[in-house]
This record gives sequence, structure tokens and C-alpha cells, in this order.
Amino acid sequence: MQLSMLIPMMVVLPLLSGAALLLLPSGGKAIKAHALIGTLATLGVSLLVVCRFDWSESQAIQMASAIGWVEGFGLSFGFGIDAISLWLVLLTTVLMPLVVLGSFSSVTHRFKEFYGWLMVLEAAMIGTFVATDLIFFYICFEFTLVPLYLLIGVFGGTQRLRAAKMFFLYTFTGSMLTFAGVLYVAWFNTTLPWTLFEGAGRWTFDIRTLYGSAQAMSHGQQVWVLIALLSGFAVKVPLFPVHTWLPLAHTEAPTSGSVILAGVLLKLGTYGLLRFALPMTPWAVVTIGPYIGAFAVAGILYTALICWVQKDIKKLIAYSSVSHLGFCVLGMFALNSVGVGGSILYMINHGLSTGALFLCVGMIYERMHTREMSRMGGLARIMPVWAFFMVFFCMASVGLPGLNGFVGEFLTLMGAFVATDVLGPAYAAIAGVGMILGAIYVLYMVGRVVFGPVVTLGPSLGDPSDGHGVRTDDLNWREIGVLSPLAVGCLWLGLFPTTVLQTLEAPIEGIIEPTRSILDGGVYGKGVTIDSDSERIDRDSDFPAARRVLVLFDTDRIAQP
Amino acid sequence: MHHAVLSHFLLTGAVLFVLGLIGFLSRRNLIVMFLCTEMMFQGVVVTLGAFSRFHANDTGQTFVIFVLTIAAAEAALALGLVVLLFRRRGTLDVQAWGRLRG
Amino acid sequence: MTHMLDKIVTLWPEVALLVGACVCLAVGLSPRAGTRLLCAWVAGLSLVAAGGLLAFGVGQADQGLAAAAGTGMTGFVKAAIVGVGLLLLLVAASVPSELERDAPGGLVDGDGKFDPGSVMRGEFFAFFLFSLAGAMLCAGANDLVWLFLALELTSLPTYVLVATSRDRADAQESAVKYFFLGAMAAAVFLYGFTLIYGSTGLTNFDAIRAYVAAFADSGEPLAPLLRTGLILAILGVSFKIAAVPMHFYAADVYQGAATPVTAMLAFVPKTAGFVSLILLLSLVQPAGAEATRAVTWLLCLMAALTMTVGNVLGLLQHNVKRVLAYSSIAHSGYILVGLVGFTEAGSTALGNGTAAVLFYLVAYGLATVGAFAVLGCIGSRGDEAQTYDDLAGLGRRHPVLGAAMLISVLSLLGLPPMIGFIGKIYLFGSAIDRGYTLLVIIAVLNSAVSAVYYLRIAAACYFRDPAAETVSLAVPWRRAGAVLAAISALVLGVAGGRLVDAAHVATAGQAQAVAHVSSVAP
Amino acid sequence: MSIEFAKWVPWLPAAAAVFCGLCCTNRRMRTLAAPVCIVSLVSGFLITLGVKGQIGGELSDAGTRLQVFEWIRIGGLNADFAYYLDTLTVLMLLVVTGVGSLVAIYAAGYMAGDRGYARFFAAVSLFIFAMTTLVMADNLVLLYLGWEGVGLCSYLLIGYYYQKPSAVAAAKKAFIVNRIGDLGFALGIMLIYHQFGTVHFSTFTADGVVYPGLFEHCSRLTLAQVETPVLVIPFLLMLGAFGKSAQLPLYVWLPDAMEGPTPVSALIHAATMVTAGVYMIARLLPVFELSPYALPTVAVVGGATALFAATIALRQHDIKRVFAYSTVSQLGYMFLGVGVLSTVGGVFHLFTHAFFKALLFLTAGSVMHGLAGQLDMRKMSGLRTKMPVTCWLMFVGCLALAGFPFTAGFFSKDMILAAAMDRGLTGQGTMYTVLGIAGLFTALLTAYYTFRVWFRVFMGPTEYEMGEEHAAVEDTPTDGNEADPSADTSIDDGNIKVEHHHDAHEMGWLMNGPLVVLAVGALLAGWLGHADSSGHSWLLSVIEGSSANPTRMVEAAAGHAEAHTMLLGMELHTAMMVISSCLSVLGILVAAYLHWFNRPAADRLAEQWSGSARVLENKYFVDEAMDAVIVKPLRMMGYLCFVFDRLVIEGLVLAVGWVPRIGGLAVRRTQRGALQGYGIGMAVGVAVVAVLIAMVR
Repeated sequence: MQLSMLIPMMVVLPLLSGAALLLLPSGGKAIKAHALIGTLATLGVSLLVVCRFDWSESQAIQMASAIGWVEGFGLSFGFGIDAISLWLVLLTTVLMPLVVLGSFSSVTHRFKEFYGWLMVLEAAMIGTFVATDLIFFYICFEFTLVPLYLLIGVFGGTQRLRAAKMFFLYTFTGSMLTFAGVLYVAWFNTTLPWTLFEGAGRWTFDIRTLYGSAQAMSHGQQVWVLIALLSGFAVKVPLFPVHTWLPLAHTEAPTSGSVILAGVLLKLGTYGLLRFALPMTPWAVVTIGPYIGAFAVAGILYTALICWVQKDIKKLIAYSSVSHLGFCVLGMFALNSVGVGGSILYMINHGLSTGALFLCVGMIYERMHTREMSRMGGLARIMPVWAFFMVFFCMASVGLPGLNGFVGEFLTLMGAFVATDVLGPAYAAIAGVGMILGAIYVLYMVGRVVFGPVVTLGPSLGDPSDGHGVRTDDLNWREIGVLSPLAVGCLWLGLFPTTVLQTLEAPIEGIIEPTRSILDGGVYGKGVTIDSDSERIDRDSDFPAARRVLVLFDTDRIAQP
Repeated sequence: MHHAVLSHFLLTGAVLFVLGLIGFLSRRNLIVMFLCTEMMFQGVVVTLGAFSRFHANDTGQTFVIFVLTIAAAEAALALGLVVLLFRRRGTLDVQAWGRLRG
Repeated sequence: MTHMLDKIVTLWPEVALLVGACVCLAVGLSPRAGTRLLCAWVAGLSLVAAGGLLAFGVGQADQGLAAAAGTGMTGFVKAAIVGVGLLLLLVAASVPSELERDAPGGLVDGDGKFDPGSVMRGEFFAFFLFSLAGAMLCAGANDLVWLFLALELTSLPTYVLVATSRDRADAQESAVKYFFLGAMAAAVFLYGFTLIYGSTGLTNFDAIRAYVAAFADSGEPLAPLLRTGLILAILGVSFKIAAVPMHFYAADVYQGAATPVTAMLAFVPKTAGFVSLILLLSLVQPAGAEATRAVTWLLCLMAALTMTVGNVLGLLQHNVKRVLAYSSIAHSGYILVGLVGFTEAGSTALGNGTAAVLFYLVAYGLATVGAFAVLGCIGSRGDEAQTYDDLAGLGRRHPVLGAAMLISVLSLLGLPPMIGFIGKIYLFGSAIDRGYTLLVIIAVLNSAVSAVYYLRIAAACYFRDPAAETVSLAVPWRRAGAVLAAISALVLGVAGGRLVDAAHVATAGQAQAVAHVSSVAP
Repeated sequence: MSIEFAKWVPWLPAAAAVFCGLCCTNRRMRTLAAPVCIVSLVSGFLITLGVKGQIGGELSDAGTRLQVFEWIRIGGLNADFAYYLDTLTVLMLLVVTGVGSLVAIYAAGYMAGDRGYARFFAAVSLFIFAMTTLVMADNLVLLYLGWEGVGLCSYLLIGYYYQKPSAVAAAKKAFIVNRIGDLGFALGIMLIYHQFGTVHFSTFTADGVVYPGLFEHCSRLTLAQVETPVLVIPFLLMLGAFGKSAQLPLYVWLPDAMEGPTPVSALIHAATMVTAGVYMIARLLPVFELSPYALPTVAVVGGATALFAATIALRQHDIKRVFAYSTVSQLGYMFLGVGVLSTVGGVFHLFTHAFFKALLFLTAGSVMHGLAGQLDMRKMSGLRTKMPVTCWLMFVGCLALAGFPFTAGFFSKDMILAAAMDRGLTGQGTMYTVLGIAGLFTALLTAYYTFRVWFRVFMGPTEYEMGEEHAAVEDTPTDGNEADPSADTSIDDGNIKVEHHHDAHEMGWLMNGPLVVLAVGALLAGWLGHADSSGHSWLLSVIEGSSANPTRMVEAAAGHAEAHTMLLGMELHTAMMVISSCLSVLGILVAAYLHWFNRPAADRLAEQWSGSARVLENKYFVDEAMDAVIVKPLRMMGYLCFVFDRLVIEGLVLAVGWVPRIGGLAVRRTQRGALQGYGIGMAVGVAVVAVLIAMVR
């Protein structure tokens, strides 16, 4: 088999096993086993990809392949992977079997639907990360909405209908604008002279080609395109102040849904920003970046404060996600390799630690049937193993050095601090207060739930879920098996982040290069617009240098008196 | 005494059309309403005839024949429909048919 | 005379349908129910025959004749009508016996109750085929008279279908609204045709194009009479597509008619209307963008208003048929986006708005037929399923139907990877290509609004417990139609390349033809 | 022994921590935890001794870098898991592993029978890992790792009795207040990286590329070249040091931290962790020296804290709290010492303080152990008969803390005060004189409150009340569980140590042994730093061989200095020794009068000064003020944000969602179902369009 087929396989495999679920008898056990095998097989394929990936060329799109789709539009199912994608794919494929395993006891009905949609969701998420065609990316990006919508709506809590609707509509509205932006960029490519770079002057949605297209835009156009991209991706992240869908969705989603939502789906937004906003609209990014950074900082503090006054433990973690993702965005818009590297690491870290926290909370919910912090307490006494994991992941989430959260958080802050041309020390200092607030709300939660006198009240009277007894048994081996790999991951990434970081350096260089060129060239804020095509044509028609020329073009003009 | 010129015919046609329209919008009897739409068609027919004469070709008059045919077909359909409706409600008042709304 | 015969060659598919219709009428006269049952098969056969004729290239004649007939899109449109028509036939062919009929007292004439829309009645299938034939004839029109006749041939049978579709007062109410308002709209576009004729003295499309091209070369603006005529014609025809301001009837009519007929109304007249619009706009295409600015403005305005009105009204409904009716209005708005900037012939696939319109008609047709078909498969309280409540728990009780409904509404929503998404790429891409970015932004925001009611349908199917009073009707063919439509919407979305190419090739031919005409104009 | 072995110093306890953690899961393995922990700590201590032997040999003055593995490398940031060894490191390692071993041995007895036995030793091992990493770190990020790591262990150990709400609250407070300081520290690191482009201390070569370290960067800079951002760096770092070392205004967590088991208080909150701030400033002295205002600020804060905390200690009744405030006060001395450029003094005091304060805490722990958790000195008296060994061990500790002549505390405190006075008297600022006098006054207070404890507890008539822990076992098994009587709470292990003796009693030698060692240190360690006639001492050599040697400032100050500053006709050092000896004895005598011979007099005095006494007893109401000024408003902000989020932000979104609905309601009027209404709509539409189009044209 060809190496390049591995990537499509990662997408197709979960889809196929999801479809195969339909053929199984409707008993729970077979379906669960099948789902576990399916996700494990996908993990196997992704590990195979890891093995065959050429790490010395981590910035290159490897194992690329394309399946023709709509030639007339220049559309294809383009697959390919670089180090950034690979790590996020790995995050997905590692989380999925754990999610499946973790859901064994919480799903009690409609197994086929549950696991079927879970598999479809996995396929869509992987597809998002490996797409090299913008529309293919968009398809996967959008399609993740459907499975999660159904998962929340069917298997969610008491307010699940509202949550599902809000989640879908909010993110869908944002991404529709992104859709318009994507079309605009693709159209702009058709207006460029074909000599400018390979792929110019025709309809195509190849990401690399569209980089060149978008970079050739004027500042005003780039700003509009950036706004379009942001409206989809920032909602998905979610960036303050477009975050209000998240707490509700998280709270109402079943545990598996929350884990996937926090673990991977939010990363689609940051991945989108990283993959598209930064390289496509560098000029707009350097002018808008400070404002985005300001929103990120505001979100960090604001949601951290909100976390502190939550009564529902799941809602607290949900809000903390908003706060954490603020760090992620802040680092990204530092536009230097420290910040962006930290940001990518943060994506993975947050996926591990917050995903694990949601799993922990889910395990408690299965026993207590409540998420009210006032109705549980001192669980360290009766569930020491659970308490250990909870405290461990809380510490990872707080950013304790030695665990994964620290590296990401520190690097994003450091990146923002030293990026005096975009953000600067003030951003880092104010965002740093989020570290304190993070400790406050997490310890507040730990203090109430894990420590203190034992309280096991269970759901309050009149709660519809009050049909079961409250159990206080400690984690069983299956649950330990779910949490342990995540704990090992947290520790590993805390002590050996270089495994990830060293592979990221080259891809990050590629992503921030356009913005760096503008920043270093001092074009920033001068309001220079690109003139007619004719001028650009004589510059350089020589590919591959052309793309760089495109960026530097403005710089050259400024240099002239 | 002037000869009737194109504009006179056009005006006649337009007046017929508009009168038909006004009748259609204001009368409540279904049959009368239908007759009003016929009047609109006739306004068009007059206009077509006039243009045909003006352009000195037969196309317009050919068109008229077809329009009249269609009008006849519509009349047949309308009458069948009116019978059906009358049998259902026992009235020809158009305002009897306003349940579907919103 | 030979000329006439040559032309008939291009019409063989329509002829097949008309013959089928006549046979249906004849067979429908049989006193034996078993014989009358054949009507559905006859209709199906004639559709298959028409499809076969198209497949072997009979309907498209040679290139020269296609140009002479005005367009190259005929083949595509006809094929689309035949394809979706087959689905519609599946949906209409089996009629549930479970539903109560509230026959008016004393109206028991002859051999039993009036059972409209039944497989037992030849008229239904005859009118159905007539209407399809009319829509196909629209696509081949090259003369105002022809177009007028074709449009009326499309509409008149549908009036009858609506009136007789259900033996309920609602059906008759919708019929009276549909018929009377349709007659008024017909008068309007007929008046528009007349003025076009009056301005040019011509009814042949090629001749009118040449005339307009000549004027365009002389630098004069479009004659006011011609412009007025064109605008009246557009407005009149927009009744067929249910676009603002001619949209008022749509919801009431869709709600009142029986579901299979509604499905047909949502596709056939709309296709005929859009094809007519394309043809009418092609008349003034040679005049260039500047001279036709008013028309462009009109289209923009209509597009924006239509999609907005459709969507905001759709939000407020409880009746799913009504929701789908408003969705149909909104979709007309989206499709109109593909028509703006019609003066520029698209050279690239994605820049070709006309092709986008044709493609989207197919996409829309599949999805909306699928949705209506699913709706027709379930009954509630002795009636067809109508409200959200009736759909409750569909996904659990009938997983296949639920999935079909889900796919259909998601396709209508334009969610990837369904065909509706490619359609939206096509439409919006072409609009951006022509510089109508603002219109596209309005359109995408409208798509977001529409998500509210599409999701409500999905939520009813999947999130709610099955309602006790809903029953599934014994309509195997209709179910097959629903599933087939949904599968097509999904498969053509994932593998839609060929269809896109076909649409592009079809309309690229038209563009060439127009270019040809304008270049040879004196 | 090769100094490469030093790499194992942190990792042995780390392995022990993992092992002890596993021991938690199994009842039978639990008893293994203490031996494993002790072995790892003692071997760490032995390795350190071996490394100490290499001073001057393999371990050169420039310091040695030991690479363990790559940690964070991206962009220009180069933070490896690498250790930096110089004499200062070795000294600190000796303190950490030495005191750590003794405390661990003591705790093996003290914690025996506790259900969380293994958990305790896991945390202690982890603490030693973090603390040694902190001390040995070659770069600031790794130092930060240790810094936060000790914070975590402190959190876990303060909250060791996690079912006591007060313990949980204290743990939380400690972590959060530390985090505030840590933020400053982190920003300081970032600013250093921003200014110097590096975060590691030593210059090293890898793959043929030379990576100049922070110290080299600093030494290259002349003071004239220093720009404003660099001036800010020390102030940010200082914030971290104040947090960790409980200086004004971030000291509030330390007294509360006494909720933890007493060995923890001795190890973490007296001997080692809290001195990390002093160590950090000493380590980064080259950076601090770049700013002319940094070290004086440190001195002022240190002096103020010393005095402030000492006054509070005067009126505390909880033995451990007295010692806690005394720790804060003594830490203030250390900062004062570093601040007045007597790094030697600061580190010396750190060194001696580790002995006598650990001793004091552990003896306090013995008292507590013997009296079943009783710590209120008003409820105990004359215990010398019941616990003679403890009594005299604590006496030694008190002497050292009070600065009684020729004990350890005497020498180190004297060195600091002399340095301060020296700078003051040589005209480098009256501020220093004031600080020196404040320091002397604090010494008086220290002697008084220290012996107040000792006289109260061990002298006088023998009467005492036992603590609550027995009662807890017998009477209130649902302690803290009133909320849920149904829960299984028969053994409230998080809260209570199983106790077999029912009367005050002496400790076994497992616990007293380490105390004796510490007592010896408390008496004699001072001589290590005492300069001989040539002005040379072992400690001075340690400091001079490390980055903590204040070369730059001393040279700058040299212009002012005269050969021998004179005071009261004596050489300054001698004079200060005499003065502080007198003050120390005076303090002890006053304490003896008020708290041994004439206790009613003390009560009368307290009544006369009841206002001040109440203020002191309530610690100047600082906790209350902070609660009212910071915590409550912040939480109120949280509520406000939450309400804002729900009402305004979510409300706006919902409002946007309502726009199409409202539009729909408006348009719905056109769909009233009347046929002719629709006809009118169509006709009007056509007319309007016609007019509009006419206008467009």
C-alpha cells in the first residue's frame, strides 16, 4: 500500500467503522467493543503515520494525496500532514479510544447512535487537520457540528435542547461568514496574473496557493478576510466575547461530548487561526493582532473571575476552557516562535488536561448524579484514587511546572511579553494575572470537592435525575485505565516538551514568516496599498521565490522615498 | 377628427388591464374576480393587436390567438374550480377562503 | 416545413411525456381499478422513455440546432426534470389509504368517494406529466409565444393537481389562491411579453438578442418600453419561483396541498420559472452591464428580500410544510443570487452563475423532495404529518426515514458534504466572482438564520420522544423516493464533480451562442 | 567522588516520591514509605557531602553545569533540565538534604499510625525533589519549576489534614499568595529573556556554539549601559522572593500554614522553602546589582518585616504561630542582610536559622504530640517535669533564636546588623542606621517572645489541658461531617492521629535523636561563619566562590568605607556583639519576670494595654483587611462578571437572535390568508419595483 494512502485511511476508517456499527445487533456490548476497536485501529494508523513521518522535514506537507472532487471549482479532497497537524491528529486519535472507554458505563441507551456519531465525529476532526484543500477543511470543520449537535441533543442533560441549538447556531453563523471569506480569497486568486506564482489565476482551493493569493491583497481586503476568518474561528475557539455558547454546551453535553469538545473541537478554531489567519492575512494580523490580543487577555481574566463563582463543577471547567484558550490565542498573536510554539503546545495540553478533568467530573456525575459543588465534598477521603487524578489534572490545568500546562502557558506569556512589535509586556503582565486567578478558582473547586469534610448528598430534591442511589465507590480499573494515559501524557509533555517543540520549530517558521517579514520591514501601519497588477508582474515571476516576493513587495515600496 | 394612433390603443389596453386588476382586487365574487382576470388578458390582447399593426407583422396577432386559447383553458379550469368550491362552502365569497395564513 | 420537422426532433422527450399523459387519461377511464392502477406505471414508463431519449442525445439535436433553439442548457434542464420527476412520481405513486377523508355530505357520486391523487385516477398522472412536459418545453423555448405557452402548460395542470390533491377544504383553499393569483401573475408577465414585442416587433429570442446587440453597439441605452416589458415579465415569472413580491401565495398553497403535490410544486414550476428567467435575461445580455443596471438592481433587491422574507417567516411556523414552503421561498432568493451579473458570461466554472442556478435547482430539488417525501410517509390524527410534533421521535421510530429527513434538511441548510453545500459554493462563488460580495454576505447570514428552523426539524426527529398519535403510512414507493432523494443528495455532494461539469458545459454553450449572436449582429 | 553524582540528588527523592505514592494504594506497603524516603534523603545528603569535598577541586569558582536532558527549547529560548553547581548551591543542598533527612527521621515517629503516612512521605520526597531542583537549577525557568514545585508540596502538606476546612483554606491561601509573587517572578524571567535573550546562568558550549549565560551578560554591562527595563527586573524578581519568603506584604500565608503537620512546618515553613527567596536573591545578585535601588528596597522590606512580625509574635498564644511569626521576622533579617550587601550575613543567618528554627518547631511538635494536639500556651505550664528532654532541647533552640551570646543565631544576626550599621555609619544613607537600630530592637523583642513561650510552657506549676485529638477519636467521629451523617466516617483519618498515650509524655529516641543533632547545630553552627583574626571564615569562602558575591556594589561602596568603623569606642563588630548580647539578655530577663516569676503582672500589663494587645493578637487585622479590600471585591467582581456574562453578553447574542424573529413578526402581517390581500401585495410590489427601477435609471 502506498504511504500516502495512510492519511485518507485515518479519515475513512472511523467513518467505515461507524457505518459498520449499523449492521451490528443492537446489544450494547458488541457495539461498545466495536467502537473501541474502531478507534483503536484509527489510533494504530495514526501511530503508523507517526512512524513513517519524516521528522527532519517537519514543516513539509508529507504523504500528500488528492482525490479529485469538483475539478471545475478546483476542489479536491486533498490530504497531507505536517508536524502541527500530526500532533493534533495524534491528540484526536489518542483521546477517542479513551472517550469510548470512558463512556461504557454512562451510555445506557441508543448505543448505535451514540457510537456511530462518535466515529463520524472522529473522522471529521481528523479530516479537518489533514485537509490541504480549504473547502475540504471547511467541510470537515462544519460537519463536526452535526454529530456533536446530535450527541448533545440526544444524550445531554436537562437543558440539552437549548444547548444543542445554541451551540449549532452560534458556531454555524460564524462559520458561514468564514465561508464567504474563503470564497473571496479563492476568487481573488483568479484575478491574479498566472505568472505570479504556481496556481495563480484560476479557481483553486489549495491552501498553499491561497496563501499567496491572500497575501497579495491590499490591507483593507486582508482586514475583511481576517474578520471573516475570525468570525468562524474565534467563535469556535471561543474567544471572549463570543464564548457564551460554550459553557452551556459543555454543561449539557454528555461526558464524552464535553471531552471531545474541549479536547479537540475547540482546537479546530485555534488551528484554523494558525493555519489560515496568520499566513493568509499577515498584514491585517499585524494591525488587528493587538486588538485580538486584548480580547484574549480580557477573556482570560473575565472568565477566570466567572469560574470562581460557579456552583456547577462542569460549568466551572467549561468557563476555564475559555480562559485557557485565551492564553492560546494570545501566544499565537505574539507572532514569534516562542509564542506560537507555546500556543500549539497549549492546544495539546489543554486537550489532555481539560479533557481529563471532564472525564473526572463525568465519573463523579455517574456516581453522585449531580454536578453541584455544594452537594459533594471531601471525596479524597472516600475516593482517594479519583482524588489523586483530579488534583493531578487540576495542577496540570493551573500550569504547575513539571506538568504540561506550565510549558504552554509560560511560553505563550513569554512570547507575548517579548513580542513588543505586536503585543508586549503589558499583555503578558495582565494575562499573567490569569495565572493567579486560575489558581484561585481551581483550588476553590478542589477545596470544595476533593478536600474538606465528606459530603455526598447527591442530587437535590426534585432533580429529575434523582432516580438512582448515590454511589461512592472509587474508580474501577477501566476508569483508571482511561485516566492513566492522560496523566502520563501530561507528565511527559511537562518534562519532555521538546519531543513536540523541536518538531514544531520549522513549521512555525513557515507560518509566521509572512507576518515577520512585514513586522521586520516596518510596513506596519503605513497604509500602503498594492497597486496595479502590472507592477507586480515585473517583480518576479520566478516560483518559488515569488511567494516571498509577494510579502516583501510592500516593504520594498516603503523603502523608496 | 384624428385617426386612432398606436398610443390610443395602448392606452385602451392599459386601462383594460388596470381596470381588470382593480376589479380583481376589489370584487368578492369568485366568478367576477375571474372575469376581471379575463379583462386583464383582454387588455394585453388589445395591446398585442395594436403592436402587431404597428410593426406590420403578424406575430402579434398569432400571439393573440394563443392567448385567447389559454384564456379559454383557464376559463374552463376556473369554472370547474368554482363549482368545486361552491359545493364545499355553499358560497362564492372569496373571503370564505382564508383559513390558511401566517 | 422541413424546419418545423427539424425542430420536432429536439422535442422527442416532451412528446414522450405528452403521449404518456394521453395514455394515462385513456387508461384512467377504465372501470376496473386494476387497469387504472397501470396509470402510475405508464407515467413512469414515459418518464423513463424521455430519459432514455435524452440519454441518447435525441432531445438535444445537434449543436447548430441547439444554438438555434436558443440555449445549450436544454439538455441539462430536461434531464434534471426527468430525474427529479421520477422521484416525484415515486412520492406520488402510492397514496395512503389510512388517512380519513372528510367528504362533504351528499357528494357521493357514482362509483364511490372522490379519491384525488390516487393511483386509481388517471388524471393525476396525466396532469403531472403535462406539467413536467411544460417545464421541459420552457427550457427549449426560443420564442416569447413558446415560452408563454410552455409556462401556462406547466401551471395549469398544477392548479388542478392542487385542487384535487386532497379531499379537504384546505386543498381547495390553496387551489383557489394558487389559481387566481397565478392568473393575475400570468397577466402581468404576458403584459411584459407584449411590451417586449411592442418595443422590438419581434418574438424570436435570437432576433431580439440581435436587435439588442445592435442597440448596444450604437451606444444607446435600453429602450424604456423594452426595459419595462422585461421587468414586468421578470416580476410575473417570479410568481412561479415564489420570489418577492410574488411570494405571498406560496406558504398557503404548499400547506393546503397534499404533500406529494407540494413536493412537485416546490420543484417543477420553480424550475420552469428560473429557466424562463434565464432566457428572459439572456435577451438583454448583449446590451451589457451598464444598460441593464436597472435589471441587475431588481435582481439584487429581489434576491435579498426573497431570502430574508422567506427565512424570517420560516422562523415563526409550527407547520413543517409551511416551514418548507418558506424555505422554498428563501431558496429562490439564494438562486437569484446566481442570476445577478448575468451580463458577464462566465468563462470559468465557478464564475458561471447560470450554471450555478441550474446546479442548485437540482440540489434544491433533491433535498426538498426528500423532505416532503419523508413528511408524506407519516400521518397523524388521520391527516398527513404537518407539525413539528408530528415529527417527534422519527429518528428513533424509523431510523431510515429520520436519516433521510436529516440529510435533506442539512442539504437545504447547505451543510457539507451534502449537495446543497456545493450548490452554495457555486452560487455564492459566482456572485463573488462578479463582485456582489455584499449580496453573498446577506446570503450567508440568511443561511445562518435558516439553520434555526432546519434544526428544529432535526431536533424534533431526534431529540424528542415519539408522539403517540403519529402513525407511519403504508407507502412503500414514497419511502423509496425519500430514501433515494436523500441518498442522491449525499452522494452527489461527495461526488458532484460530474454534475457541476455538466451544468457548466450546458451553460457555456449558451454563453457561446450568445457571444455568437452578438458578434454576427449587424 | 565525581560531581556528576550531584545529578542524582533531586532524582532519588523523586523516585522515592513515586514509590511512596504507590505505597498509598496498599495498606501493607504503607510502612515502607518512611524508610524509602529517609534513605533517599540521606543518600542525597551524603552525595552532597561528597560534592562539598570537591570544592576547590573539580568544583571551580566559576560553577559547573550538569546537563540532564533537554527541556524547553524553542526560538532562542534555551531552558534545559540542567544543574548549576557552585559553593552556594552546595551550601543550600547541605541545608536542604541535611535538615530534610533529620525531619524525615523525626516524622517517621511523629506521623506513625497516621492513615496518610505514605502520602506524607510522598509529598515530602516530592518537596525535596522540587527544593533541590530549585537550588541546583541552571536556568530561571527550571528554578521556577522548583519554585512552583515547592509551592505545590507546601499546598499538599499544609492541607494534609484535608478534612479540616481551616487546613484546606490555609493551603489554598498559601498557594494563591505564593502565586501572586510567582507572577512577579515569572514576569521577571520574561523580562530577563527579553533583555538578555537568555535565561540560563552559566555560559556553556553545545555543538560548538557558545551560549553566554546570564551572569556573563551582567558582568559585561557597565552600570552606565543599563537601561530602564533592566532596572525593573530586580523588582519583579523581588516580588517572587517576598511571596515565597513571606515578606511584607505577602507574609500572610505563612502563619496560617501552621495547619500542616509540625514536621512540615519545621522543614518547609522554617528551614528550607521559605528561604528560597533569600537564596534566589543571592543567586541572582549580579542582576540585582544592576539596579541601584533594588537591594536597598530589599533591605527596607526585610527590616520592616522583621520588626512588624516580631511585634505580632509578642501576643500570640499558639506556640506554632509564635514561631511562625518569628520565622517571618528572621526571614526579614535575612533580606536585610542581603539588602545591605552582606550576602554572607543573609546566607549565614539562613544557615543557622535552619537549625534552630527546625529544632524549635520539632520540639513544639513534640509538645503537641505529647499533649494530643494542644498548642495554646495558656493551657499548659511546667511541662519540664513531664518532658525533660524536649524542654532542654527547646531551651537550646530558644537561646539561639534569642541571639544569646555565642549561639548560632548570635553570630549570624550580629553579622547582618553590623553590616547595616556599617553602611549607615559610613555615610551611605541614614536609612541603614535606622534599619540597624530597628534590627536591634527586633532582637530585643525576639528574645522576649521566644522565652515567653519557653517559660510559659516549661516553667511554673505543672498544669495542662490535653488537646482535642483524643476527644475527637472518642466523641465526635463525624467531625466535619455534620452535613451528611449517613456517610462512612467512622475513622476520621484525615484529621486525627491515632494516639495511644493519654497523658503528657516524653518522645522516643527516634524523634529525639534528630533533635539532638539540630540542637548541636543550633549551638555551634555559628562558629562556621565567625571570622577569624584574618577576617576569613568558611562561610565567606562559600559566598565568594559563588555568584552571590556582591563585587560590583562593594566596589562602588568602597569609596565610602573606612578601614574600621568605630562605635562606642570599639570596633563595630565588637560593639554590635556587646549591644545585642545585652539586648538578648534583657529580653530573656523580662520574659522570665513576666512569664515565670510573676505571671499576674503580665496579665495586668495586658489589661492596661488592652487596645494594643488586641491589635497584636489579631495580627493588625491584616487578614481581615485583605479579605475586605482584595478578596471580597474580587469575588464580587466575579459575580458581576457572571451576571454581565449572562445578561449582557449572552443577552446581546439572544437579542441578535431575536432580530430575525422580530422581522418575521413584522412581515407576518402580510400573510393573513386573504386572497385579495395577497393580490394587493403583489400589485403594490410590482408598482413599487417599477418606481424604484425608474429611479435607478
